[in-house]
Amino acid sequence: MKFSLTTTALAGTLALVLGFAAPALADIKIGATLSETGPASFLGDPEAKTLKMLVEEINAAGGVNGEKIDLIVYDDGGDPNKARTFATRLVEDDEVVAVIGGTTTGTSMAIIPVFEDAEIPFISLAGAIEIIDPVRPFTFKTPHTDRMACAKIFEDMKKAGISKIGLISGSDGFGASMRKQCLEIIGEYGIEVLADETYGPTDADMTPQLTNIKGKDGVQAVLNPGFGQGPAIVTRNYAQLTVGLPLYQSHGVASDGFIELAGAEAAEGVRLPGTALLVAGLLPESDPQRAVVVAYKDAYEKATGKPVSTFGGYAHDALRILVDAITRAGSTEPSAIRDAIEGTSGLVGTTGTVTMTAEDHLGLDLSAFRMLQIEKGGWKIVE
Amino acid sequence: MSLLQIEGLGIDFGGVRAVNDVGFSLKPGEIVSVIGPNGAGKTTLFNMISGVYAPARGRVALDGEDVTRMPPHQLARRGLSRTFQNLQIFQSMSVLENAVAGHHLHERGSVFADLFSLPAARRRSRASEESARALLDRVGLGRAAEQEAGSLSYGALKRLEIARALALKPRVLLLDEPAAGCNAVETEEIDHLIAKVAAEGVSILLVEHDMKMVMRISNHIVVLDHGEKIAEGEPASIARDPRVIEAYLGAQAAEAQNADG
Amino acid sequence: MPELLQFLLSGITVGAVYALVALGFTIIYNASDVVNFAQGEFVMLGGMITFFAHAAGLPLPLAALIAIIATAGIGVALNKLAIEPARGAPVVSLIIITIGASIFIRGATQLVFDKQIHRFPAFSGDQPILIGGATILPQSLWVIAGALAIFFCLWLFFTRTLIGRAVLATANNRIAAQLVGINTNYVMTLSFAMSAAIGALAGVLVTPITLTSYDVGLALALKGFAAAMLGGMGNPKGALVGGLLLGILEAMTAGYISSQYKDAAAFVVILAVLFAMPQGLFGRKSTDRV
Amino acid sequence: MRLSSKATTLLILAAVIAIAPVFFPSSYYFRVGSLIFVNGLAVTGLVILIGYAGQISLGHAGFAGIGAYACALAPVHLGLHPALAAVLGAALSAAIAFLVGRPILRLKGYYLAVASLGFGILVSMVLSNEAQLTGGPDGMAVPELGLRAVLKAIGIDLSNTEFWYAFSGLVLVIGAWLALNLYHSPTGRALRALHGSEVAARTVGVDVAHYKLVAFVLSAVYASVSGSLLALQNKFITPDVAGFMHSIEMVTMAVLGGAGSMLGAILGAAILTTLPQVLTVFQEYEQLMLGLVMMLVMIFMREGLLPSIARRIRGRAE
Repeated sequence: MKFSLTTTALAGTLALVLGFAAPALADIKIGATLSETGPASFLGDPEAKTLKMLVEEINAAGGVNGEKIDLIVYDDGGDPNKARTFATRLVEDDEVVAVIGGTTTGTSMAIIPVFEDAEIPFISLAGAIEIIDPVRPFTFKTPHTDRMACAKIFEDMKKAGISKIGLISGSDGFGASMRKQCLEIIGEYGIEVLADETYGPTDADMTPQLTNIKGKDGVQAVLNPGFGQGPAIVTRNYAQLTVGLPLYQSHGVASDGFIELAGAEAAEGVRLPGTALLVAGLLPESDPQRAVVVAYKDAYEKATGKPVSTFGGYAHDALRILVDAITRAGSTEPSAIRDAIEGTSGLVGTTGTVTMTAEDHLGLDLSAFRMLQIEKGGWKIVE
Repeated sequence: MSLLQIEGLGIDFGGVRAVNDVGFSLKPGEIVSVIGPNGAGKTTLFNMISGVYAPARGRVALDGEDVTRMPPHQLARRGLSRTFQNLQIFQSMSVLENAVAGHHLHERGSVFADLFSLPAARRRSRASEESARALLDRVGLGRAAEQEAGSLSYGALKRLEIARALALKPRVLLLDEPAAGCNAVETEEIDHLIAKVAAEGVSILLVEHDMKMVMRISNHIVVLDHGEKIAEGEPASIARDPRVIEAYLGAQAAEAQNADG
Repeated sequence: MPELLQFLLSGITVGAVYALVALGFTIIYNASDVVNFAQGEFVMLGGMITFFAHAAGLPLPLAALIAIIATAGIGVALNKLAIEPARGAPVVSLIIITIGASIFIRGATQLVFDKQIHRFPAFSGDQPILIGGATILPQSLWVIAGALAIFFCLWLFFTRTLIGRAVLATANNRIAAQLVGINTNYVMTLSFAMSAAIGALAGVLVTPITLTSYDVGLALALKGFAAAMLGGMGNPKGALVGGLLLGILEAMTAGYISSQYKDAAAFVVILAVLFAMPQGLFGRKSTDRV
Repeated sequence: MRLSSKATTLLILAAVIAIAPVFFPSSYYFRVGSLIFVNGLAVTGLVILIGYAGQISLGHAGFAGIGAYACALAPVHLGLHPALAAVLGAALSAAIAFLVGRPILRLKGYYLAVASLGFGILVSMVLSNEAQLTGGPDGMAVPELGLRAVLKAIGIDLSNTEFWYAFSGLVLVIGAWLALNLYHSPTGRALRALHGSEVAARTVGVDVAHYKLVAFVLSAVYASVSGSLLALQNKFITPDVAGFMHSIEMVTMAVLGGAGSMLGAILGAAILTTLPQVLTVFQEYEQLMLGLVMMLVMIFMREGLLPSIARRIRGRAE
């Protein structure tokens, strides 16, 4: 009795395992594993929405080379282990020809080996430089590296004659990763970190850390690498303590939502490196990016009713690069797509103009970042 | 020479003296009963002697060694075992396993051997299982060995607890109302069992409400009321003691009043 | 010296947030011996519903009232649908049920509302109040006052009202409580409604400071749980003191030792307290009955 | 007896592991299978702690983290072979469990829950904060175990996912065998006795503090080995492995399937591991459904899935 029962139960599980729905056959299968939920949902959610919206758009317009795109999106919840399973599933079960995703550095690093082994092109949406340095044949990424954001900020500081700063970073993946990369290059700009504080991703009050920074003699500016609610609270506490020094935020909060959360008053004067997307309306007509970012911003805000964010822009660029590569390759062979991605040249995206080479699987330079300042609840380009 | 010596034992709960200044002694093979109305502190006394509660005052000596406030498992190693008024059966185990578990001190060994089921571990298990079956036979539960313990009747569980306590091969055995919930036949069986165990040289301390049984098998009786010892002596003298009668009648009168109200 | 004062004010602000969550735990725990890990979701719901009602054009006080009533309703539903049917289940099952409820509520919130972070305006503006060289936001005073007020009400409830004593009696001995004529089901429903309402009120008070989104509940629940255990589960005084202590501890660690390990310091102290006082600072001592 | 006999359990487990691949349409299923086994191993450890000894821990992911990071760090810094690193991790977990367990296990119920939870959070905090060593929240790479190459040299050529399916399946069977041995041994009886009635266990001579510690240390070693397997299989590890959610996941697997039954607990691991894969069909509703499943099972099948179903079927048969 007992034997047959347990067998039934286990057979049931097995049936469950086997019962995974196999999606209908389609022309071009593109996969994505994104952190739609979990601590990085702030990033992953707009990414997923963007991909779905754009694929619908492309298919409605007749697809790529006359073939429709079949997009398969999985939500890894920000868990690298889950991401790895979904990556395996995309490659082995769904048999996709290319994958976009890895919202966070952790998930991206965890799934790279899967695609390198399977020789499937993979475009990551995460910040860390480790993803493309050293260059791996099948791995690309669209966002600027955090290191570039750091460089942009330090350049701006240097211009303003700032040489001693306080650092307050989130202890989540984004904040910790950017902090690390900033500290790696800060010496090149002759800037010194006098105070190095952190806060947890769910903390409610950062005044102790900011009080310590404020109390350090010689600090000329404060940099806050982080994303989510942390930087908004830091900005509000910063105003509360009347620190009075320039405050630099990161590209992690480059969205209108940040101004809303921090409050226009507290956010006044905050500087951060952002993409053209954020200041779409302010770009001169001559700007090559204007058409692209305005089109994406309008479409996204119309489709979702939410303000556009930099992160959705990363997904936008990844899909554009991929579609461009497939069009040029005239084939859906993964290796042909890979070669074509590496040949991407002069492609205008939300983050900048992308030109990839065998040595550069990112294809962006610092000019793609724009230094922005918050003034009267809006953005201003300060360059 | 007494095996178990209790002197001036007492404990307070929330400022109330639950048991105070109780003392008596037990010789090898002797059966001593503790009686008294409900709430007299009998079970509390048991809990202090067996190390479940730490007494606030007084001293417990086992075979001349001071064992006051010693944890129960160390008392067990010194040969003191007990049963419980509110059953403390290992519910998820079979009847046999409950009895085997009583052999813990004899069968325990290295965890490593147990994990890998080494011959030494299997030998230990087998030995305690054989002994457990014999004990179950002795308390009349031999046939129920494979049943789930939870499925037994109250009286049977009482006997199972006795078997488990005997597995320790104790020198002192504390029995807390062993015959509660048993019918006349079962009570008599337990009666015999206790006498036989005592005859083997085990000292028995008994709490029991069945006065007939107490009078029949006790060598010595200690009477508690409101946490204090009010009398002690041979069964015949206790039965005639006016303080004892008053304690019981007083309690019964109070109970009767409660029932009316 | 102004640093110390600033750390203290920060600690009290955060501590009051923890205390508000911890106070929510006490009622349900007192009535049913259940630690409700979905308590943090009540706080989240309080903030989220208020935000969306406010965004839809309702005045803030009305939006907050709606949020509190709606959350109390959800609390009652949680009791009727999940806790009552599971009466008598072991601690570990109850932990899983309430964590399941927490995941469920989170999933539903993200569907009904969104995954964005939100904030609504502070009740009395954002102009910091200066105290001896340190500053505190008016909203922090609201939070502190809220924690004290709820503590005081709970204290009155448990010591001065018949129904409050009925809750305690139910916790001590359910059957005995039934025998003396207490409707224990009603007591349970009431305590879930109250806990949820307190949680939602906490959410309304803290959102201008901490911000809110669908997934803030778990972190709040963990901290509130830790605070309640530090003070001694079930005791409103324990919840208040535990919460404030935890907040101040974190702020002092962040200020004087290392902001990286401020959460660690909090948990180390909790562990140390529990080792020395297994029932928390103000918990009742229990004796095994055998 | 709640557990079916040792041999039957092991036989069923081994048979399912061996036969299931016949039905696998792609090697992705091997990946899911190997994850089930890795989780199953941690859950087997929790069966010892929760099912046998009746203790609770909301911090066991901490030990998984120690095991995982041992495999990442020891080869780089100590030059150890990854397999030895896993052993080192297990030893370290055992040592830490021994030190932490003694004071923690004096606590009961929710107090034990919060103390163990605190411990787990401390471990994940260290892993996440000591970025120079551990790479911080972004995680770090883990070296190749190398066993696959050895197998290939002797003529057994397995793909990566196939190898990990077989290897973690084997480790799970061994783990289950040990735990089942323990169940029927004097130590196992002492653990189950203190679960049934702590005071009665003490009066038959069980040193309750000692045996709780034994269960805690053993389950820590299981969790540690499970973490090592995960790290070696993924060749990459982040502090998530030690996080609170992972602890909860492990306990839920054990209790959902039935912590009193080895097969039940492993079934719980199988269900909770595959559930997110199945629920991708429901996209947005995934969390909702997960929460619902957790609640429904615990409300209506209090002993866990397998024991409850078994009881119901037995009830009908009689």
